[in-house]
Amino acid sequence: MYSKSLPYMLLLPATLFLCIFFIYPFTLVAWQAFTTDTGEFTSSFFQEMASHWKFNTALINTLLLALAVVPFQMALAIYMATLVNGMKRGRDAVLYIWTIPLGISDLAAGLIWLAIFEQSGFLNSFLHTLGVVEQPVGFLGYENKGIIFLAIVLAEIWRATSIVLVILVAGMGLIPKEYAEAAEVFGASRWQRFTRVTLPMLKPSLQTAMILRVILAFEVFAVVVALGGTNLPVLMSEVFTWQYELRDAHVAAAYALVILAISIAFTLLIMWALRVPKGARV
Amino acid sequence: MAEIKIKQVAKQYGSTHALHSIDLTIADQEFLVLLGASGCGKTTLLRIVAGLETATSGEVWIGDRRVDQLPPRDRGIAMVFQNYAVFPHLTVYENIAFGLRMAKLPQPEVDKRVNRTAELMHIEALLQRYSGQLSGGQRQRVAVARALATEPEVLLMDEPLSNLDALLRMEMRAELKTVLAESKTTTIYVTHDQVEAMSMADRIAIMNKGEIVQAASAVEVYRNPAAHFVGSFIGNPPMNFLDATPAGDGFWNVGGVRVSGPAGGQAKLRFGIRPEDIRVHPTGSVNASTEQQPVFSATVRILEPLGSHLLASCKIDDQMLRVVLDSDDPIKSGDELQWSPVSDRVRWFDPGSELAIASV
Amino acid sequence: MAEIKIKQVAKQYGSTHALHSIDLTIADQEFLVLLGASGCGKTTLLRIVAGLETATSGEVWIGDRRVDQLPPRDRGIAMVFQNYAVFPHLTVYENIAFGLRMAKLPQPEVDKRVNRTAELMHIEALLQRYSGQLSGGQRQRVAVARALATEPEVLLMDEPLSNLDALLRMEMRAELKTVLAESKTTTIYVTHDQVEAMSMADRIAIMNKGEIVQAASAVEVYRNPAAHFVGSFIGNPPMNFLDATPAGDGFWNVGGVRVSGPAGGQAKLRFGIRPEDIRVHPTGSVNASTEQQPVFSATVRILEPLGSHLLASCKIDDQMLRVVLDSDDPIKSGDELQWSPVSDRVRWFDPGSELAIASV
Amino acid sequence: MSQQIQPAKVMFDGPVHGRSPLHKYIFTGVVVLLCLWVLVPIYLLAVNTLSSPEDVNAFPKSLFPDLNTDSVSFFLNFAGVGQALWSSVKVATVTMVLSILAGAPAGYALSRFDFTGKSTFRVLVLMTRAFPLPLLALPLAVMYIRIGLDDSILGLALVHTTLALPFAVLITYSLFSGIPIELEEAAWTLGCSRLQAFQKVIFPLVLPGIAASAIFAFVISWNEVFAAAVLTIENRTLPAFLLQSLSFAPLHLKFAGGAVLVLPALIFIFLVRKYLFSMWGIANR
Amino acid sequence: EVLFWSTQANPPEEQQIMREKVLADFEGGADFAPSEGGPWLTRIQAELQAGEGKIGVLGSLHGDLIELSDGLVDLSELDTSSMNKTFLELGKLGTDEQKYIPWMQATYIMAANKKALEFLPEGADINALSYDQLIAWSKTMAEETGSPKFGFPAGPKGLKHRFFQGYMYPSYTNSMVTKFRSAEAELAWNKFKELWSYTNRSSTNFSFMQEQLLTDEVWVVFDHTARLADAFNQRPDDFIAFPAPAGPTGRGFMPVVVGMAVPNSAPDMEAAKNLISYMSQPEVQIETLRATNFFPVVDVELPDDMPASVKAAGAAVAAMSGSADANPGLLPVGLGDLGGKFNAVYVDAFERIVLAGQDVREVLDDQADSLRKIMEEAGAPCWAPDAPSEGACPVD
Ligand SMILES: Nc1ncnc2c1ncn2[C@@H]1O[C@H](COP(=O)(O)OP(=O)(O)OP(=O)(O)O)[C@@H](O)[C@H]1O
Ligand SMILES: Nc1ncnc2c1ncn2[C@@H]1O[C@H](COP(=O)(O)OP(=O)(O)OP(=O)(O)O)[C@@H](O)[C@H]1O
Ligand SMILES: [Mg+2]
Ligand SMILES: [Mg+2]
Repeated sequence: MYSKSLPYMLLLPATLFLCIFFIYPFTLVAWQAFTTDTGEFTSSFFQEMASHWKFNTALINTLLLALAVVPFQMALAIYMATLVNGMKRGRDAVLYIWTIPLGISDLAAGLIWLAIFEQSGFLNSFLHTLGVVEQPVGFLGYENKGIIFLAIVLAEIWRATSIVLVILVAGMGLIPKEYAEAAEVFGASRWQRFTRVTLPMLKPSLQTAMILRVILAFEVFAVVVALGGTNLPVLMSEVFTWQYELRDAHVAAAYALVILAISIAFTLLIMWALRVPKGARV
Repeated sequence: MAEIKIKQVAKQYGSTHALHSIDLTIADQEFLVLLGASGCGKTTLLRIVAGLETATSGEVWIGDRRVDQLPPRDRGIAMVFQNYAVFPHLTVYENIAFGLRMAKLPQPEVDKRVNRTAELMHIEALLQRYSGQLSGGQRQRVAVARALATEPEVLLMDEPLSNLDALLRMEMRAELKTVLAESKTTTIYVTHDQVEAMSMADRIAIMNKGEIVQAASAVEVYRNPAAHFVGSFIGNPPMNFLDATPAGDGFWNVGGVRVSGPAGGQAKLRFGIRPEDIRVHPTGSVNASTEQQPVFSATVRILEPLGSHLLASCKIDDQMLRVVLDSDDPIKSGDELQWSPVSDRVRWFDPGSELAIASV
Repeated sequence: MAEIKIKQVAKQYGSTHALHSIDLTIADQEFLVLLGASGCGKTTLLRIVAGLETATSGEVWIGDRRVDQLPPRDRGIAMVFQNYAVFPHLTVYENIAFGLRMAKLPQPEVDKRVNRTAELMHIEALLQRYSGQLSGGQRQRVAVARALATEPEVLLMDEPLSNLDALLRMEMRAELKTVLAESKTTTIYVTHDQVEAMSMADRIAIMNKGEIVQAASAVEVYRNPAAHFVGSFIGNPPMNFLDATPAGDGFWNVGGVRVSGPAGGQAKLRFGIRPEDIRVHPTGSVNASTEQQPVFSATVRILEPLGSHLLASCKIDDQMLRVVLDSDDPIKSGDELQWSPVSDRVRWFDPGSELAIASV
Repeated sequence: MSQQIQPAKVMFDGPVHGRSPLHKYIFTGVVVLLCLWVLVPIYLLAVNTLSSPEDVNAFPKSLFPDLNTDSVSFFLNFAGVGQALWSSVKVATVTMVLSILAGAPAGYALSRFDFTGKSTFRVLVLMTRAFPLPLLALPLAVMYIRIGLDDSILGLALVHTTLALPFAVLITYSLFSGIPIELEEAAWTLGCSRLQAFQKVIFPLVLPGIAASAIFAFVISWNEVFAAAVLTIENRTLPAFLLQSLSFAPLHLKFAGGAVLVLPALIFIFLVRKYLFSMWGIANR
Repeated sequence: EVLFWSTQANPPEEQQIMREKVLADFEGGADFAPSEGGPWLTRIQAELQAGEGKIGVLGSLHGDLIELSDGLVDLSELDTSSMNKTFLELGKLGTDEQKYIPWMQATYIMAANKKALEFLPEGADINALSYDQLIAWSKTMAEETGSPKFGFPAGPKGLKHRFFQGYMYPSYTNSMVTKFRSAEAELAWNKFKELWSYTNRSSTNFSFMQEQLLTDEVWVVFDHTARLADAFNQRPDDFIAFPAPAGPTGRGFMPVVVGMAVPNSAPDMEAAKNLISYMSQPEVQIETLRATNFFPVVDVELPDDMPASVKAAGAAVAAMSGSADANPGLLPVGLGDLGGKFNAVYVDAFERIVLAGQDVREVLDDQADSLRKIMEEAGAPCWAPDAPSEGACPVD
């Protein structure tokens, strides 16, 4: 029982924020992708972007990274959340530890993982001390794109799993235990309880976590640059390159729009895949 | 073979004793009804049998296996939860099919069973709905159907019909009874409805404050309550109790009338009579002093019409007495009522131990 | 003044018609019980009165105000939810105090009222618990206490006692009735328990499939059901119905017996008699052909002991007849039973409209 | 009954059957392993932070170097660090409050109502995160200078709020969806307005979600460099002050600077953690 | 207070000295606010667009200031008599106005760990090295020690493009633009590829070679003087600095100029100009040198107590510019905001030829097209070492 305008009133503050601090500057920037300095409409910036030799690489790298990181991260976070829920003692301490990376910026995370992987880094020190290697190995050399990729994936998983974890833990806390009990009584194994009850009931949180995570994944930048240098161009690093090194705001805007478009496409996909049927809401 | 043995099971929540040492054996295929006051531990007991709660001490056996350490799914049970626990994310169909899918039944079989139980519960029209789109009673029936569909060896039902109307409940009762007898299921059934208990139970177990006070057939429990509590708890209205003081020679003074009773040395007893075992004498038809049987008199205070009957609450010596009258009895509040107990229906209780005294 | 007027209220969920046009007026301070089959729309109606659901059409008035557009809190109501909705994050005390705090009552007053209602509901020992630590019945009582504590003008209760045992329920009933009469509250009370309905109601409204079929006093509803549905729904066991075919001259042929009935041109009628309005003649005591009153005979099929009574399900011409017998009646399954209706208790129904025919 | 009564944290002590000791060891092992996975890199950061410059550059590196706080104290004594720290705290706090104030109502609306434009709004909220902020900084800065919001705590907090808003909206949305509407309805019938029902019933129940949003907001603001560097001059936040010069700093200072930045965020998370994980066993009856 | 908005002196330690030592004596006070290129540019662009702002003085590289040319005030009135004339000319940015005043200068040199010296090829003079000798040296080190010991700043923040523009091309082609795709250029790239095969593989992550020197990851490096300073200051005895190598057309090298400018939107013009004058004083320039390792643009006598890095770099620079085959180049002029793309031509050529292993000829032809387009769009005439041109500098 509510007036039709109530939802809109509730959205108003957020919408105002978005309009002033996002939509307005966004429009100005997006406009640049389609118009020249003199105001003529053109698609040449998109052509310039698409025909640049790094564009495809950056696009593919970005997608590959997201593909390698996000699903694993979701699975890991879900697993960690269930571990936490099964704990009695030490739960708070473990959760706190697991949420620590939340407070670590991507710049700092890049720094930390660089310290591990670089040639005179901890990993080499460790291997050296163990006598596995004589000479430090240049893990991050440009020829080892695979290792660089792996290092970035590790760092991203380390850094950003807690984002997903926190959302899921909070979501799991709201699932009444009676449903798990009912499932158990009806013969569901631990795994079945998880897939048939916990996961479906967690859908809203899963959806949120996944969307946010995917979007952030398309914007990976600092960690990639820290570990990969220019070896693994991604869309976001190209935005920076075009904006601040090549000083071409038009093409940079075009790149940004590409990121936006992919993000929205994936968002819609996830929203659709994890939708909750209308009657099935609590 | 699914006999259930509950041995000295106790349960504490922190400092709350929900169950004191419970001993109870439910025979294979028996239909046991658990009756007891709100908060006496019925649900707790069911949950311990189901394996959803760990007993603080004691053992639970199902068939030949001690099941204390087994997870619920290995106990061969199904349960109807007091608060239904119908999965909100599944349709009614999928809710009912849940246990069957867990058992990996082939789809045609699932379909058959779901449709059969849904029909039994009169929810066949709702199969595509979600639980959020059901009324309370409909949701409850889904919970029952879900449990029935799995055809378990042991079925635990926690007030499964509490939200159904009388008509439907009567129907369900009959059908449940038939179905469970056919499938040879051992059942523990919690209810607050005594008619339900009486009409369905092979045996009724009466619980009070975490203990089982009596476990016997319906008639036995009704006629020969093992304790004051049982008498006062079973029967609607419940048994009347009047204080009795010794009058010598195995006679007792009850409400000013000399009544023959147990010959014992107790300083006090309690005289129990069920309202429907009271014969009211039409006004002026008896003379208390000349009658063979004891004749009591009581003052009518409140009259409650109950449709088919009239319930009169009366006073004898400041003690309360309820009498069931025919609904067209022309009695009025304030009238003096003369009555006698049906003689072999009088029961005596020890006010100290609250237990019944073996009939004389 | 809190008269409730419900005018032509209808409610659709998508294509499901939960309520067809409902018209009902509940007088100020009246205690109205809503009875009806599971899923017939009782909760929906309550929720519309409470303002939790918007009616698809129609008006709701409380006192002199049309409240359709008012939020729940401005309607002067309190409600007991069918599924309790006890706040899990608050103690029992704070749950009960919730409405009082909203009304900004001073702490001593809050304390007083919480303790009073908690005592009334026998949950005074549980005040510091959270709802997760309560049994089903205890939780339900918290929900009732929470609503009572606010002393609303209008109280809506959706099966508030369904999870309580008979004894407690009886007690609660009486106390609720007293308290609500004292506080002059207008009450709509949904229940499945007919005894409860009969004993508490000023008036009973019978719902069927989203419509109100009859709204009248308990006795009226019981004695003079306005429709076949009411007769079959009210009474435990419900009214017996036997087909009747015209036998001329205002007489009807019922189960092979000539019975005087309404003089009308209908091709068929239905003869209704309540089980307890059946007088059973001791075997051989009457001769059907010589008796003044119609004497029917029926074959006993099933006997169910109900504690104080014995319920016999019999057959007459393939039609079902239920008779209530004294519990020590020595009757057996297969016996032939001779009976007559108490004459002014026979009711007649039109099988087409299903409505009662004005008594002759 | 004078027992100490705990809120019912029912979710966690579910059935414990079927766990053999082996399972328990594996369980504990996995938990410990995952803790190490998180902690070891942090420890390495600490090692590098608390080593002398020589040790930071040495090879092979020792896992237990001699304690040397030169690098850290360099930062702690760095002129303006205190000021920047304070600015950061202010901005992050304002961001946190604003993003919850604006985000929670929106999340609530999304979870409770069906209305036209719902999906559009959700996508719109997400666009904020999906579009690279640095590009927006220029038009924003121009706007700020023109309307006088430039170089103010509030101005920066507003931008950070926009960044944190998607988190606040979506997280609260998903959690509100998990709360039975009946609890809220009960509150309404007991005299609550929607707002009061929200405060008294919904809010405590979704506290973990609110806390999560708060943490995200705080951390997002805390770690945001670009907008901070462009939009603040005198009120520079710590990252704007430090972080962006880190890439030019010598290695040992990089680590120390990183640690100096990480520490307050960790303390913040530590402080709010109990809200993050406070759970009520919500049953729908 | 004048806000000094700078991309230089960014590292925390340098910031601190700038604030506490260099600017401390300026009357009226100055707030030194360094930031990274992105925010730096965005902020000043915003102020220029808004027409008002807080920035009083801009301090940045020649290339950055070119872009803002339209928004800078004419500083001709300031006293620039003691300044390097070439730099002053650069400061006009191709206009008649003095758009910026030179602030400080630097260049790129080589540095080596003393451990590397034993592998120096027979007969090679460290102060007159040739590219071939550098290659041979790197090769020996790689083979003898088991891992490549030459390091090159090819990381994201590394200044690799300067090496190609100002060192490799002039040394091999005596040109920066015109002979971009010449046979000589092809040879140069092939030589570099050879050198790369003895270069540390992680070089694509290196941006500040002092770090890798200090960790001993590499022994011989090429980088900006300021980006080597830490190594010399921390372990002065372990490292030596020396000139860049020479090629067939001489020892190419390129200076870096940092300028100071005043934007149109400056809140207090006078104070801003005063700050620039203050910064141009010899004593302040020396203090600046201490802080940043960038050398003065005015004639000064350096005192003896300069940091080790200054001494080492100073000597190497002197040796480089004083060498017989010195072939100094100039920073690109007149490119406007195409400077970035100009750099990208060289960086892309590097990434494609060296990292991606594409055919040298093809890449050069391809990149030459881009280069030509840029030059034509900017209309920039040639600069040293290319011979002056009429109109846009041609790409053969
Ligand atoms: N959200 C919904 N969508 C579709 N149908 C609904 C929805 N909610 C209720 N109904 C249907 O409306 C009818 C009336 O429901 P209501 O809850 O009022 O029944 P009720 O009389 O309270 O029943 P009960 O005694 O079982 O609680 C039911 O048949 C139910 O299935
Ligand atoms: N988690 C708990 N913590 C403390 N006490 C509890 C907890 N759960 C149940 N109890 C108490 O244990 C007793 C038994 O509870 P139980 O649910 O078994 O009662 P019940 O017989 O099912 O009652 P009802 O008929 O009201 O459902 C009750 O008094 C209840 O208050
Ligand atoms: Mg219970
Ligand atoms: Mg209902």
